[in-house]
Amino acid sequence: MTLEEIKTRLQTGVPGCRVEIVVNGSPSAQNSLLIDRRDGLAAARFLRDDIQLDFCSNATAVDWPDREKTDKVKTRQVVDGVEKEIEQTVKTRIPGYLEMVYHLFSITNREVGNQEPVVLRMRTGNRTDDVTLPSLTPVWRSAEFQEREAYDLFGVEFEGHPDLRRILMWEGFTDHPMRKDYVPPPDDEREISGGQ
Amino acid sequence: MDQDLKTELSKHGIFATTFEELYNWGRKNSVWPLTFGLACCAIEMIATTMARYDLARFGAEVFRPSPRQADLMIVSGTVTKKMAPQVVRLYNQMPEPKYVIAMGACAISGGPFRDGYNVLKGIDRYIPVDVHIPGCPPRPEALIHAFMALQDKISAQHLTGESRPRHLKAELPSEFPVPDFGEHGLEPAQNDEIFHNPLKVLQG
Amino acid sequence: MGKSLPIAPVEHPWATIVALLVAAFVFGGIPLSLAWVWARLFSPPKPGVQKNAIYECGLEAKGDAWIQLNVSYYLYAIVFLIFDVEAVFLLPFAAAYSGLSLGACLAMLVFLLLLVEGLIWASQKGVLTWGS
Amino acid sequence: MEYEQGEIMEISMGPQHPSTHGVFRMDVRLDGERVVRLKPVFGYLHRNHEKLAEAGSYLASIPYTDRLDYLCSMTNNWGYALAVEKLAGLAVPERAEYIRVIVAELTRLQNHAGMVGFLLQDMGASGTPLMYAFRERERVLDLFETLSGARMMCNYMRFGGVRVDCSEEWLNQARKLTGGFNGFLDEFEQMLTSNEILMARTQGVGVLPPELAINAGVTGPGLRASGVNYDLRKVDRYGIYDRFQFRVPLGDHGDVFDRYMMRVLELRETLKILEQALRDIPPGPIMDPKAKLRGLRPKVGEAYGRIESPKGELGFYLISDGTPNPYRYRVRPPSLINLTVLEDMCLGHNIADVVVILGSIDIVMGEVDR
Repeated sequence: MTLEEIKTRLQTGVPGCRVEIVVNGSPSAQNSLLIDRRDGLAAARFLRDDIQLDFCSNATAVDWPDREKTDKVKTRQVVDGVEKEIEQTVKTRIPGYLEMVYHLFSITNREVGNQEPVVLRMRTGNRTDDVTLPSLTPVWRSAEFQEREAYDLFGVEFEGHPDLRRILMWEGFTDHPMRKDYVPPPDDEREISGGQ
Repeated sequence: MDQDLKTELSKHGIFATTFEELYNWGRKNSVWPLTFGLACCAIEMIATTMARYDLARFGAEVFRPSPRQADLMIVSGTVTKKMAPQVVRLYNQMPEPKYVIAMGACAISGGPFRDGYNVLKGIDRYIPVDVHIPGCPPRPEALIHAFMALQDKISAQHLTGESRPRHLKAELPSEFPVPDFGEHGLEPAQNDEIFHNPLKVLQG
Repeated sequence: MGKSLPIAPVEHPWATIVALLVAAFVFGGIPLSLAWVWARLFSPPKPGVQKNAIYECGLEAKGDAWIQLNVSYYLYAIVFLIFDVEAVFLLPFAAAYSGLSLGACLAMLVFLLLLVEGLIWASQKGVLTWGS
Repeated sequence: MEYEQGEIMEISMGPQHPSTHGVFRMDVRLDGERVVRLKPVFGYLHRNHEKLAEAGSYLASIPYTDRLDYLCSMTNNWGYALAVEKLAGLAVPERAEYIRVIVAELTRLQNHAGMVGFLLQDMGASGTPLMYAFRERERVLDLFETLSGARMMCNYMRFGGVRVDCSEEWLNQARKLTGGFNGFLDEFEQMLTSNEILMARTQGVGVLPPELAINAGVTGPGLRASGVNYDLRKVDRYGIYDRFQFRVPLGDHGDVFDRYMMRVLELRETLKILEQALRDIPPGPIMDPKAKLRGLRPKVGEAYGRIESPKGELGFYLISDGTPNPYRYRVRPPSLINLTVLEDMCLGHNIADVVVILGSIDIVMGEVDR
């Protein structure tokens, strides 16, 4: 069962479910399903019950900070009476977001998610205030600790998570250390040891 | 007690010793470590107590789980910032005389995980360390060498006079302040009475 | 009869036991007192708040250990105590069993049967099944 | 289960505890001796493996993978190498595949033997079974030391092959070891499996139903003990495992005794694999010639590779953005996810059974906290 089939069954099974396929450039060719976070929970329940992806092996967060994409754009412009083609570098700022990636396999039904994972992605609005995602722990309990770790190290808020607390750092810790823009405390060893 | 008189007497089968030597001989051959495994070095520590490397030859195979009955803490593994207060509290709860072996590069200076945000850069920031063993993990023979170094240290201690060990001096503290969890790291970052950062000292 | 034979004076039968008792106490007491003298002489006491805190795996102990436990523990202990003490009473009976008269056996049987009846009552009451 | 009016005592089987296999903490609420609530607490050995991996190159992370599950460094290396080979599209020559299977199964030998030793230690047989297990483990560590130079931290595998070729004399030593291991296993089983104390302490304790095991992502011997036939060596057929005949043992109660039997039966299957692999290992190159190590720059993209490590499914999820450093480096820790159901298994048991149940899950804190 290819990813396109899963996508079409998902769109029929969960009415109005916004799904698109993200192509993966590496030779592993593990493309993924990007699902809008509003109907993430319904899609997950459908994937588990109908397509029998009953084993959520890996659930992790990825931090995509704001990026500047500079690309050369050829525009035709009238320069002092002569129309010429000028190459301009256009800096488009792509807003960053936090992304949750779930790798789903199937133990009972071997013709989907058998050797290659069905990858499911959900993205938050931005990286500062709108960072909530639906928790998939009610669907797969294996995501419980991994979502707590995403909350602890990346700051992704999960609604519907039974016990959302910090799992690795202590309770009073305020930062989200796995984010790309995390600045560690001025621990004097860091400069001496030449850490980043 | 001069040495050649002693060897002379022992040739005739007379064994002479000072009270101090007897006291140290008794203590150094029955150092009881605390079951305190943190990470990979703990597995090498267990392998050292097993049949092949046999820590029992040095009288140290009795691993006591409770700090009340232990007199040696082997810090074997990476001390993280979340674990540091517990390590210091366990050290405080051990009765005098107590010793610390910092086993492995992580316990000495953070080791390969030094640049981690949750890793304490060495346990000598909060508690005094008696023997350092480099290695990641140090081989069982290295741990046995550490025990021999500790035993030499114990047998060189004097009962009276200025060079008495820490546990015989009333003014030296037997407890060290336990760091508490702050917003971004441990507060205080280190205990300045006993930790003198070697690199800072070099920079003057 | 002249001088009686130089037989050893019959010392008091309990003398050996007392001597052994004293030796035992002395043997135990010397190292302890030596250690106490040593502690006073050489190693200064260093009590501290942290050192005397309750040991709870490296954490600060929270909660209290003196709490009201489940009642079945208490019942279990009492039933055990009764039959343990009964066993102690049976020991002299068993030791002198061969030289006993019929009357003594009957008396001991009464004692035994009373307790067995107690055991039956306890099991019917359900005290012996755990956590009921 | 209503509780008499006994008060609830809260204790923490905390970071420093003889039964917790490392710095792992359980906040346990007890009614007398019976467990009422159990919340695991992690993070005492969180050494920021993933943050350091993002700062270093792909090759620099291989020694760090040794320290993930520090009892099975070879299978950690293989998991990471497999993921990078998927990411960069590298092939592995025949002989290297055979060597990988041999060292991975040797790792499984010493891990399962160690696990049984530690499980018996948790049950109170302090020292004796562990001495037997570590005697065998030392023999396997000698093999690893002659091969890779280090006992525990082998740093042995590379992307597209292995670092050092194994000599014929090393293979003979390995054959001798696998031959003798059956004798050790018979001796071990004869001492343990029919021991009534072990049966009394483990049968019916910590039962894990199969559906909960699948839903909670339990993998490895714990999942197969509940009767679910899911072994990545048979499912993914990664490496060359499809060439070997071996069976996957399955339990039917899912209690601690089944998990113990899984390890013992898997040891026997592992010996079969080792005999077949050591018998027909071909000569040939051990590194894919076109695999670049130091300057590896995989194309932009991501890959998820997973293997059957002795603890369960060990996965590596790598995102590359074309630079020599991975953009995101994620380890799927089987030990941490197997602990999701720890509370479900321990509820209603005595506090002494919690120790045995935790021992049967076989966790290693380096992998749990990363």
